[in-house]
Amino acid sequence: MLALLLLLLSAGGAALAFALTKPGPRLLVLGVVSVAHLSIVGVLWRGPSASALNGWLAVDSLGLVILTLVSVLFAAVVTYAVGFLREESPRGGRWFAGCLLGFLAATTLVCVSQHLALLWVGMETTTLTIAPLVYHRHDRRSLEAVWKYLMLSSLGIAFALLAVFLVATAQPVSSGSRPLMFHDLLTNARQLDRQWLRAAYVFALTGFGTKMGLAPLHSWKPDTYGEAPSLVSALMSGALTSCAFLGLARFTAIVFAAGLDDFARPLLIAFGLVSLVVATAFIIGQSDLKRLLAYSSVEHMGLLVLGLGIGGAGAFGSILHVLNNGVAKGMLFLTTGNMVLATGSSAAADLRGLLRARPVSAALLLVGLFAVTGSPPFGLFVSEFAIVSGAVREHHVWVAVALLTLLSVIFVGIGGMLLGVVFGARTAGVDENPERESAWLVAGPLALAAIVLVLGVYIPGPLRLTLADAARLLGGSAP
Amino acid sequence: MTLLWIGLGSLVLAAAVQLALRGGGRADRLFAILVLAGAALGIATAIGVLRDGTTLTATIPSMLPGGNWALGLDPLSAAFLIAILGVGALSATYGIGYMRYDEEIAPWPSHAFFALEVAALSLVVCARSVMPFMGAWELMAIGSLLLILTEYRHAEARRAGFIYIVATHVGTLALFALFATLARNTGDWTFGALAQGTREPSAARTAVLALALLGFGVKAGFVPLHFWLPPAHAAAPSHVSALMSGVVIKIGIYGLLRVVWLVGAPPPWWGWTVFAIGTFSAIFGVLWALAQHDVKRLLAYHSVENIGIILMGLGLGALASAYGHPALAAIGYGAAVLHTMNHALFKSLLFFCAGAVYREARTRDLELLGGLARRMPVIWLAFAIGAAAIVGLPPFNGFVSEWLVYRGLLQAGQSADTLRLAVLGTPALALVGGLALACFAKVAGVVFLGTSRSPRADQAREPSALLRLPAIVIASVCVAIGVAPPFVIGVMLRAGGFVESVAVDPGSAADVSRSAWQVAAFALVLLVAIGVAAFLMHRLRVRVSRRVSDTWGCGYAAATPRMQYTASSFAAPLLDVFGAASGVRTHRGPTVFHSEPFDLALDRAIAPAWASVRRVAMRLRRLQQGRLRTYLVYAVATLTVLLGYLVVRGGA
Amino acid sequence: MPERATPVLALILTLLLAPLVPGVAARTRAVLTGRRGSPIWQLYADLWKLFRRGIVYARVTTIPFRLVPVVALAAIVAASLLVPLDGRTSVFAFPGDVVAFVYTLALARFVLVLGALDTGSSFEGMGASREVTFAALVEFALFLCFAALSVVTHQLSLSGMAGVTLADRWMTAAPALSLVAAGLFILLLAECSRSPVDDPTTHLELTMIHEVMILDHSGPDLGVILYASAVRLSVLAALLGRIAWPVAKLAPALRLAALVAALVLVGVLVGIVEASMARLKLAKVPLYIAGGAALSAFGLVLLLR
Amino acid sequence: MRPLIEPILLAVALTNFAVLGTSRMTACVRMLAMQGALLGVLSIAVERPLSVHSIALGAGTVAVKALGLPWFLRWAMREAAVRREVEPVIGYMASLLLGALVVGVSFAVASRLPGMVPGQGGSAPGGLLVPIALATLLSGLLVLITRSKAITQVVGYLMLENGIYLFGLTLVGRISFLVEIGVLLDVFVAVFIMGIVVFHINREFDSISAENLVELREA
Repeated sequence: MLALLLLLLSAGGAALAFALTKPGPRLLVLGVVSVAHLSIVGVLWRGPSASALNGWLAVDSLGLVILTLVSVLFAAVVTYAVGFLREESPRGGRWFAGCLLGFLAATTLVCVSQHLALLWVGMETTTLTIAPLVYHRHDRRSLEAVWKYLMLSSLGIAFALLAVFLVATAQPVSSGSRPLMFHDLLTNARQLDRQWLRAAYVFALTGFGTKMGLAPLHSWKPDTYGEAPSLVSALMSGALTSCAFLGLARFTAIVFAAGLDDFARPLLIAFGLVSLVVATAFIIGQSDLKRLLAYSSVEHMGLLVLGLGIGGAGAFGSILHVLNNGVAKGMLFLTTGNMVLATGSSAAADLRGLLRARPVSAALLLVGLFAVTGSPPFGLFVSEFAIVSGAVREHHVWVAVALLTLLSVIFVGIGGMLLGVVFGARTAGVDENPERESAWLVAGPLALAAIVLVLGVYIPGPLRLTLADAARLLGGSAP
Repeated sequence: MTLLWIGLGSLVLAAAVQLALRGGGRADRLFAILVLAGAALGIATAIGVLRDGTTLTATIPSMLPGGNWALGLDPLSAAFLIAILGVGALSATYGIGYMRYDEEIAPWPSHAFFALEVAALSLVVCARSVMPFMGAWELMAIGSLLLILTEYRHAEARRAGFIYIVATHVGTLALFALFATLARNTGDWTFGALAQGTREPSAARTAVLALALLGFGVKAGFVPLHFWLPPAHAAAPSHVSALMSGVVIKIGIYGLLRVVWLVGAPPPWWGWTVFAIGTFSAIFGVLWALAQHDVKRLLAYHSVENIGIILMGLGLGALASAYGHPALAAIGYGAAVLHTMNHALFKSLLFFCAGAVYREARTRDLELLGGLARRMPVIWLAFAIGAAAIVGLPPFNGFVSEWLVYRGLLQAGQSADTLRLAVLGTPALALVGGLALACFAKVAGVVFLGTSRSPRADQAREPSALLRLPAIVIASVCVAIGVAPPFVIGVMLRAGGFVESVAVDPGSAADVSRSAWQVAAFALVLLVAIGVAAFLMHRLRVRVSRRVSDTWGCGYAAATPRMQYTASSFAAPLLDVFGAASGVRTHRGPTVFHSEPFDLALDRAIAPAWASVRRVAMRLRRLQQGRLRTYLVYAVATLTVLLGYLVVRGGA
Repeated sequence: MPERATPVLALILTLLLAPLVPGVAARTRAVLTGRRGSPIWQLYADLWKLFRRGIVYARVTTIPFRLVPVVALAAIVAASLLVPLDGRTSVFAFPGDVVAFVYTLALARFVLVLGALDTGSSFEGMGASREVTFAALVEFALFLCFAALSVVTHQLSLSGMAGVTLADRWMTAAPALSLVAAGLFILLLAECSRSPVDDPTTHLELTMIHEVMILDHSGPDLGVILYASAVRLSVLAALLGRIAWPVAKLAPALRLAALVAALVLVGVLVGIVEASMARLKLAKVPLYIAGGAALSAFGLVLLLR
Repeated sequence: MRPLIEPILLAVALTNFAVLGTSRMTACVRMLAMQGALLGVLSIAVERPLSVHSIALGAGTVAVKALGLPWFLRWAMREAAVRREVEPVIGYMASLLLGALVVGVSFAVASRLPGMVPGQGGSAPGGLLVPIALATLLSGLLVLITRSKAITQVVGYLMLENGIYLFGLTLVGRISFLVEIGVLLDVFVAVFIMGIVVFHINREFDSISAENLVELREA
């Protein structure tokens, strides 16, 4: 029931936001909805809730993890949006709030839908709701970005739809299992037609891979993240990609359950490594901070599928990593947003030496550097380490070696830029005397930073259990 | 254990004080008190552990992968803890005075980071399971980065910090692999549990030992992984250099010892590798030090040298236990730990003095200094003691540990098996000693003796007590250990024996400690002899006339300070002997002789390698030309490839 | 004669006869080059003269300069305590005292070099630079010898290495030991800066090593320094003698006689070398030391194989 | 209405060729509309007995694919004053040949596919549905990557969607009506937004050739 409630809440909020004409109330709606969303999700953690629409909507462990991530990120983004809309002229505040809430609805739908086609609908809707936000600046560059994003992800999502149909085809009519229901598919996976299922998986991988931004399907990422307002980039890199991963994870779970591991795992590992390599190549000598973060997102998507492909502790690691990466990325993009607001540019050259002008944001950026590169004691260390140890346990030693090598090179790239931005020689244009950074603009990132730090040293019991259960769905286990 | 926690707590509190009060005299006083008190508590605990040979443990429940967190304090970590807290606290106090010279930057953040860094270091040696170890490890790394970046306005510092953090992160990733390998078949990541699967030979064990060399080697900074060390030590404030050179790099040594403790007697190949690395680092470290003109870079290279000596001891220990000589193994490990301790002492002392010179004369360039002995006698005395100690001259602490290493090597030479080849280390060690003597004769002579080579040197005065006292304290400890080694040697052998899990038979231990007493006796004899000689000399001198005049110029009248022997020319003959390996580019002109050093690893290997990596990456960037149709083609191509895979694997 | 006393007697003897060795060397050289030369007691006379001369201190000099004679003498004497001058035992011995021996001599050198740099004179700086350069190489080679001795005798202390056991080892490992002894002699020349490494009798400062370092010392200071280096020469000479010709098994009196003989013989050898070969170009000296090192290294390898 | 199926499918295939072959944008869009109509009829035809559900679906399809979107695209073209030529990157002849190749491939692949579960629309009439679906899909891809104008790329995307939709017809009755409507709606909105973007692109760069959109790139 709660799942349906979440859906209605966010969708209704979106409608309301579109209806409202004054910016003030719109912000209020944003705030109220996000708080309500967060609290309902909190309730979900208290125990399993009844499914809605005869089982089409339900919250399982996998969905709950992502849902929580989405909800938290959204809350952070909303607080940020208040400050953002103040700084920027509140152009299209209506579209802005409406699409934000629409996006929340779409992602929620993805997380709670147990019906693959419904999940697909949610997935497509995320694209459609985020596109206007990407175009928020209404200039040539953002136009180009949104165009590329639309075409590429529509293509991908089309493939995903085909994948859904193929799964339905693979499902025998005679069997009592309801069509395209995740858990029915899981339980009767052995009865599925393996040939059709393989085909389905190939298309699912391409489709959701495009949405996740796995190389070489990632081309839209740097442009979109680079041009979209930072808080939109935060949502995309934190929530959207995670939902895409959820979709892929559901298909993967079915395929594993059907005993097609030996078919699927190599694909996942290959995708992961390719993404890591490409990300590495583009991170080195990157000159734009937001594009850098986009490629880092490619890297982490690669890590996710890698962990999935490795299985065992790796699967556990990659589910935990979704959480960590989402939070860290959101935090980094919001922080970057502050930098961009300060200088009006996201080119590293223009951002150098902001420690004086924007101390809090600069410090956050430094934290982000170590968080996003998987350094202890941040959450990403735990998950990445789980993935690495999974690789060693499952006898993918060379994968581990390659992974660590690439990670070290990536660190050089990211570290080089971020240290330059934080400590580098001051650039003209930035006012030297530190002005008080608006609380709205730093509260969100600060909270996210705190979360990613806590996740590095302490995992609450329920979370641990949920993660373990989710890992079990994906044929993995807690290390 | 509680005492230790309280101690660390007061370190954190000290940091909090600085952050809360944003510096100022009151904050500094409180800071110093808290740090010193905390260190005292910790050291007291550690000494207790070393004396009784007991092991304290504690456990923190955790839901993270790897289960509960284990912490503990055993003789090995106790030995390091003493060095960490002792040097750390003194450096912190020194730092207060040191930072006051620079009005540009607010010192309080760096003071806070310093206290936290010391706490993190202590945690590293107390961690007994993967998660807390890695956490403390990286906190330490990040802390030292922030400390190196204290003067981040100088490009030099930024570059140094970047090189450092990259190097250390690569090391951290190696540790990822190391622990992942150790934890490959257990969910319990406490060191005790990890050890189980890895004590008997296996591919995993080999991997672990190799990874330890990489992961901890970067931190220890032996050749060729030393490249981050000189820039970092040069760019950081002197008290930070003291901490890093005295303690932080030693954590690498600690890691190696801890791994040996984990996996048991290592195979011969590992022992020989460590031994060889140690020998090379010792020789080249001191050789490259000889080529430097920047006091702090020079000292940094000497850290490489001493890490080499420590590794020779460590390697000897590993070899001895590999070939089954537990007693000798204990000596080797003990020597390593003891020299670690000694180096922590005299190296931080030397950095204190170098820092005082730098602050007073506002330059680190040897060629601009000179004649400071008359201007800052206390610092000069401290430096002289430090120099004699690092060169290994009796009766100072450096001699004691080097003597122990030599003794072990000679003893190895008498064994019947391959181990006896280790005796070849003695001449190498002697060469190192000779080169070190040359190098410190150069520094002491050029900086403190003769006449000043630039006006900068003339403005130098004796620094404030905050800078002098820590130096005096450490100097006196150096002398104390040198004169009365038995006490320290005893406990160090206990630490060493702890690493070598096989029980050391009391006979040999007693033998060693007896000879330790004899070393003490000899030191005493030497001191007495000096006393007597001084007395005789005095008697001779008072009986004759004495007058003061100019230095004899060999018939050449107008001698000027510029005619003094420069550091470059002093080192030239030795560097010539070693030719290309000496890592120095020399310019010989009719009137000028100048040499500029470069780092063989950083400037000749790593930088070019990185450049080529970049080139490859740049080539790959052409994939992203901005044309949507190309991207669509990528997508379709990917799909096609996957479909191909489907066709191939589909049948199966 | 009581056994316990011989080491002390030997030490006293060495300290008394030390100035003789350079004299013997100089005299031998003179004779071989067809001159009458100065009497072998010359150094005693010089010292006596110097002790009553006045002292001139350079204006720039500080404590190190004053300390040179004190520490040099003390260190060298202390080092000589570790050497089995009487051919069997030393006054003071402990495992690894060989390290103490070398490093105590190094202490003397350190102070000497600092004293030289204290004067700020480019000549003395030059001398110091050369001194440390060659000393570093010599120490390396010296330890090749000591390692060899320790391996062959299974002893950790000098008195053990050059003591009783060595005599028997000469039966078994003569070739290696003779190589080591030869190497040691070459190193002795370098260590004590005699020809062909350095020529104490030359008058061109630019070519000097040891002598140029003590240019500014005068009066008693200079005397003590000269005496100290004479002691160092004779101690090494005695050590060389004991290694080349172990007399540990003989009666105490004979051993003392052997000590005197060793001092004189080495003095003569030094003289012969100085007479027969010219001082090497400074650039060649490392090669020369390397030669000595090679000999002892070869010996060591023979023993280790 | 079974006999209708095969001719309709063939007609769909022909529309694919038409889109590939024609040089005039308006013609392209007209062909697309026709294809949409055919799909609508087909979605009614494949299922028997005739049901409200299928009729509604068919009607929706026709409304969206045959009327709504084409009209909208024409509007966009008119507003954007698009030059009438398609401006393919490869010649029309080549496109046609590729199209033929595509059809061949589709039939080859389809013949390999494991037979549909009996009692389903797809395979009954000589299994023409699956190959044509594939052919349409691939032709859509072809248009996507060989046409340079933004609007033609939209056309390509729509063909792709049609292909998938055709495939979906094999599952009529198994995927619930709600979902199908949702899918339809999504596609509609997607194309709607694309149209708007195309319109904006034209306003910004007075030409909708996507070749101008290469400002965002690496080095």
